[in-house]
Amino acid sequence: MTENRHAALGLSDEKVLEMYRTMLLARRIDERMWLLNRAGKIPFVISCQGQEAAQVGAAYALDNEKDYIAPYYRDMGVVLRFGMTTQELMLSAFAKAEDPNSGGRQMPGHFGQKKNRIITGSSPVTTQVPHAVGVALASKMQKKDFVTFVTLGEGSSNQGDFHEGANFAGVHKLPVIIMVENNRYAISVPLKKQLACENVSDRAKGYGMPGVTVDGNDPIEVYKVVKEAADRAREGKGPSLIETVCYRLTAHSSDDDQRQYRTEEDLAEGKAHDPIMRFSNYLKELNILTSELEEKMQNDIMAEIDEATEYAEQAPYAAPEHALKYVYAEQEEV
Amino acid sequence: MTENRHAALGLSDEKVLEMYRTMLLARRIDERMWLLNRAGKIPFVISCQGQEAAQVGAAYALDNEKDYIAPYYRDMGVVLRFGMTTQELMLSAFAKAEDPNSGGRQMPGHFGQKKNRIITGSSPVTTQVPHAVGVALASKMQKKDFVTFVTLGEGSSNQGDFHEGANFAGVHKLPVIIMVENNRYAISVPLKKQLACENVSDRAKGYGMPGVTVDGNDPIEVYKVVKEAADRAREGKGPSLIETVCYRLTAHSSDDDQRQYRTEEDLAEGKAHDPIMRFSNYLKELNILTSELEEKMQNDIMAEIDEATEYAEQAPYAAPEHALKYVYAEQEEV
Amino acid sequence: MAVLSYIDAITLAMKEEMERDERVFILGEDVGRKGGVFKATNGLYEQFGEDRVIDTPLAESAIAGVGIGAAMYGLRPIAEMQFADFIMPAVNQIVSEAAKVRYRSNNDWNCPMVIRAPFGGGVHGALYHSQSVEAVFANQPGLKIVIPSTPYDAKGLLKAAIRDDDPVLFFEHKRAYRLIKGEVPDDDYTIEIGKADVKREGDDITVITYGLGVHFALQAAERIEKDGISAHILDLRTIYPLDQEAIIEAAKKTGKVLLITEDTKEGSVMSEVAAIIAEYALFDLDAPIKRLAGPDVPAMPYAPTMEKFFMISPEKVEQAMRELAAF
Amino acid sequence: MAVLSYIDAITLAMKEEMERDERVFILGEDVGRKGGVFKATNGLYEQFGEDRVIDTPLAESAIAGVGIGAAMYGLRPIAEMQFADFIMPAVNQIVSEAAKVRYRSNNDWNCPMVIRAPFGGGVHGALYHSQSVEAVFANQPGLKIVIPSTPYDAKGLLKAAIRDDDPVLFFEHKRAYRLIKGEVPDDDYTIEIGKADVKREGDDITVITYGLGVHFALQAAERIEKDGISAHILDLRTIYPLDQEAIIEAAKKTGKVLLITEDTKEGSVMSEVAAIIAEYALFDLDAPIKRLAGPDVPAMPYAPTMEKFFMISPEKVEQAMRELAAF
Ligand SMILES: Cc1ncc(C[n+]2csc(CCOP(=O)(O)OP(=O)(O)O)c2C)c(N)n1
Ligand SMILES: Cc1ncc(C[n+]2csc(CCOP(=O)(O)OP(=O)(O)O)c2C)c(N)n1
Ligand SMILES: [Mg+2]
Ligand SMILES: [Mg+2]
Repeated sequence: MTENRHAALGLSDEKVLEMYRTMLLARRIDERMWLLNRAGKIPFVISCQGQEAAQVGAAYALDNEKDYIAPYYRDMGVVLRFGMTTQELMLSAFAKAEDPNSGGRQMPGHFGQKKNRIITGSSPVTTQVPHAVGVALASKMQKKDFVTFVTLGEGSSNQGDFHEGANFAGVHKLPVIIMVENNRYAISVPLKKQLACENVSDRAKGYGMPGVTVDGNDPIEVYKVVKEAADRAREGKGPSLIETVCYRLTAHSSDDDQRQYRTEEDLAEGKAHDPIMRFSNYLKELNILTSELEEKMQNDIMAEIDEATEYAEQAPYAAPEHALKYVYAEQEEV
Repeated sequence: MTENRHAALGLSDEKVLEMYRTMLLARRIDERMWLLNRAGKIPFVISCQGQEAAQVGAAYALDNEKDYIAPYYRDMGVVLRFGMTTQELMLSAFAKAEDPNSGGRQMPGHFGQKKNRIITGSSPVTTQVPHAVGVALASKMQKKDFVTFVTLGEGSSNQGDFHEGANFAGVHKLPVIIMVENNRYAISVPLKKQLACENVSDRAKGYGMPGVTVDGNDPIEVYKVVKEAADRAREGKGPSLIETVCYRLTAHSSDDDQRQYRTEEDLAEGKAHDPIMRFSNYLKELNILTSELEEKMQNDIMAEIDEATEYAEQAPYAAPEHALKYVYAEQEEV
Repeated sequence: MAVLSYIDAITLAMKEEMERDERVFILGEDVGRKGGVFKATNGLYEQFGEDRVIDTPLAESAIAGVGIGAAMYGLRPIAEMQFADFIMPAVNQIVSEAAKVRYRSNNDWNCPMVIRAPFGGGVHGALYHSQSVEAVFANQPGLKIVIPSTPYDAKGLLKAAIRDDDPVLFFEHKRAYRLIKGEVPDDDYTIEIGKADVKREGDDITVITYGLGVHFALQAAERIEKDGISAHILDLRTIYPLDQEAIIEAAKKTGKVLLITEDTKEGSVMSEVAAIIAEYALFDLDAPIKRLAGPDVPAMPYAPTMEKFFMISPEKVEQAMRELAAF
Repeated sequence: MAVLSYIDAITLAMKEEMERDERVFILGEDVGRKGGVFKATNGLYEQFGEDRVIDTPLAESAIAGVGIGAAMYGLRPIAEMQFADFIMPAVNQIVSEAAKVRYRSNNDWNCPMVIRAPFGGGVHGALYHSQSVEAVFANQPGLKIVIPSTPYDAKGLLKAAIRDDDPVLFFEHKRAYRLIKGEVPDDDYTIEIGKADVKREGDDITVITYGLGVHFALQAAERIEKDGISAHILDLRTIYPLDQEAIIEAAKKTGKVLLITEDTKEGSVMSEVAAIIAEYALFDLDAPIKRLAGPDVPAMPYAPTMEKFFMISPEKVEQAMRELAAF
């Protein structure tokens, strides 16, 4: 019989169901975006597929009413938990004026929403690591008890900014959690051509912080380690490095064709580890989720996505001249 | 009785005497430069003092007829072993046209001499790490058996280029040795404000390479670990990270006053560990060095330095218009 | 003579140079098995193997820095930055190192390296996949910056860049990659770096530009010719250091000068072109020196409305040319 | 009103702003116990403690990036780059991040941060402790770049920069630090960023410059006045975005314009100033727009012969002013 692993962590059945719903919602929004892309309605998609467990597990271990997050482009699961809505995500996909992330200025996946403490992000990878460390520094300086959570890919952990940011956090014992979502590829470049160490978390020691590698397909495991890291951070014990190992279930983005560089077996292995399926099974085996409930959930989600898509598609673009706004603070623009 | 530790490493008594002489020469040149600076004759000095054992121990473990080195500004002991002469160092200190490093264009300590495979260096710290990795990549691509040796300070190991360079070397298993000369300070900033890890060498694991920390005041120990690293590299086993722990016996440079930020005890502790004294004692206790021999050595060295200083002081500066030369390859200048 | 696309001309140049000189190799992100995200290195991994077409870790400062090391040793690296926007982490290596190796060593060392990067907008690339970054570097003696406009130039200039004994930044307009086609000789030719090229002779107005702007100007020139306006078009090709002589000559030719760049206006390469003209051909001018450029905002937005507003186009170029002619 | 050195005015501005606003803090290399390698933060560690005057690890991209994070949160970081030459590893954070935070988030987030850095030559600093790096950044909308010439301006502009809601690069001429002294009011004043300042009224020639060049021009103006040449001197103060109006007005005033920068010439800030004049005041000019600048070589050499050859000086400025007046 399947063991209940979430209760011991203080996660109620409702909570894990909610987590599952968030994972499923992320997956379905993502899938819809691909359809819209293939139909020529949106120019670009970059996916969370395969990483929902890590994202949602982590996000639920944080306090979504006070913690700050600096997510990377795949983190739909994280931003959903932090309050970004399906409609807002669709507005971003369609690059419409109402998109709260950027008003349609940035590609989808470039999250940012101040009211939900989602720090604005860019495309150059890993720049968000020092930013998160800076927010954590502010937290410490202002004696607040919020934690800052930042994510990146394993390929991105080779950027200088990873090193410099992690080291700064280590030296100043800052309340920040650095989570590397290791999906074994950086576009076409496989893990072994990116890093020579066994685990990305091996790097933690060099920054004087704990490092841990967990199964990124299991939201409960990820919840556990992120919760521990958040507790440590809040207690003034400093930063943590967490690596979640998973699979990338789609091409890198809608501009990529992964069959150019991945074998059938590799792709099949990813599918076999699909975190949604796995979590669904876990919940069903524990009788927390039933097929009926799941179907209802699916239906609700599809209705929500349909509505959001419809809304976003109809919504207006920013006016052309809006491109001139917000270079500097308003008062200076006259 | 003092144990002979060098014989087992294949170091003859002559060799260790030569090593001692190189250490002493570096120290005396450095001291002379401070005098010249204080006398207003040269504008700037940056010292090797306290790091001679690490530098000379390492340099003797390399093949000075084929290996490449990318030294940092304190590495007088390294470049002396690789063929730069006292006179050349003095020409550099006086910024004279004949300076082989830069023709008087760069400050002293910015080494470079192609005929001796000393890769030209700059002031921004740590940029030399990727360079050395690139030379090592060339070595591998061209199936040569030379090793590339690069050094930096412990503070500089926090730069992104350290991380990116080391990672590249690890992934491609390149024949490069990265040696961090940890003198516990980066100008005024002490070790614990630079790094949160116990040893800089803790970082090696994150690059899939061996990391070792040795007493940087002991040239024999340093010789041993660098020799092992060089052997590994030549055998195709990839890079190594070596940390030599020592003391900085002078201010950061002639522009610095270290009494602003270092205690008397700290300074005294450094003096007590002076690697020159220590190696001298070791050699004397083994009857390899005698006081007479040492005195003669000193006298020879002082004569050599006097002569070099005299020569360099008299030597001409580059003509003003020489500033226009060598921006691009000659043929393009017309 | 075959008709090739701009990107194929680039691939061909690399292929020929790699066949010709075994010191030439490629390093960058996804340049190997995938053949580059734009396919610029397509087929080279298969032909030359993974030792000469190296998929590097995701770290631009190392791509540049390792390339510099290999170049100082004597190899001829071609480093690809996946997008010009992502060259920024490598600025220190490029500006402090590559540009200064020869000078600082008093000619003892040099750095024969090419850094290729796709730049430019109009491809729904949003802020970070659309930028023109040349102005960041076009003030650094020791560097050369090349931006070809045609497949012919692309091949000849890239080959020259690979053979150059100094570092060359080679920026390729990503919208030109498949849009622009042209005849490219099969033989081994190079085009001298540092020389601008008259792409069209004319008498009434002078247009100085580079990259995609050349094509926009050529199209607009055709149209305004019908109204009897004759445009002289100079393609800078090397945008640093500039070909002063050619610029002065072109400006003097008509006395009315329009400078076009897709980059934001203030501090662009066109500022220097204007300054050269104002310093050396002032009394030959019959009109103020006009600049058509992107607006001074951080970068091109994603939404099509705003992207179009930002981006230069044949229509905007035509209008500017007509206005100048009417001056 | 006290007479202060340029560097003391800078220290005072930081001290006052830190007293006024507890969100203001300093981070950088050696800024704490040592008080900075030039002593610009002297006494602040003692007054405000190590939490507000932070000695960071030796890593400029983190200094900038951590500052950006803190600024986005709502603090007011002042980051010190030990030398302007060492800002290069932070270019990605400054250009891709700080400059674009407001724009990319459609005004949701902003980045109120100051990055201070000593720049400039004539101090035996050799290639990497002498550079003028402003041209690298003076093409990036979203950034402001300030370079004061006097202690008065330094204090007022730095205070304005700290209170600014957007990122400001604040470059301080290191040779001015102790050389230049002037009256500085004790009260709390700011100087508007974006405004150039006429430092001397005159009728015959217009000199536009900034930083140390202002003082060289003022000295030269005194000397040539004896020969009846009257120089009008405009101090740009903010070199990006430029004060177009003031530039045009100053150029029109005399019709003869000399632009002076210590930076290398091609692609310098002065290119844009020339372009503005050539675009908006062309017909008011009586002489070609002249630029006096460093030679186009990578950076200033160490040997005194070559350093002097590179560096602008009151004598070189005087000569250029006389030549222009005689035109
Ligand atoms: C500085 C920089 N260089 C290159 C790119 C182009 N790029 C975008 S995503 C990516 C791969 C990222 O891989 P990884 O960090 O493993 O994250 P994943 O996409 O696998 O989640 C690359 C090379 C970029 N965005 N930024
Ligand atoms: C990129 C960069 N930033 C700052 C400096 C200024 N600087 C020169 S040496 C130094 C400290 C270096 O400390 P460490 O790496 O420990 O070497 P050490 O001098 O102690 O041998 C600093 C900050 C520099 N040269 N380069
Ligand atoms: Mg990945
Ligand atoms: Mg040190």
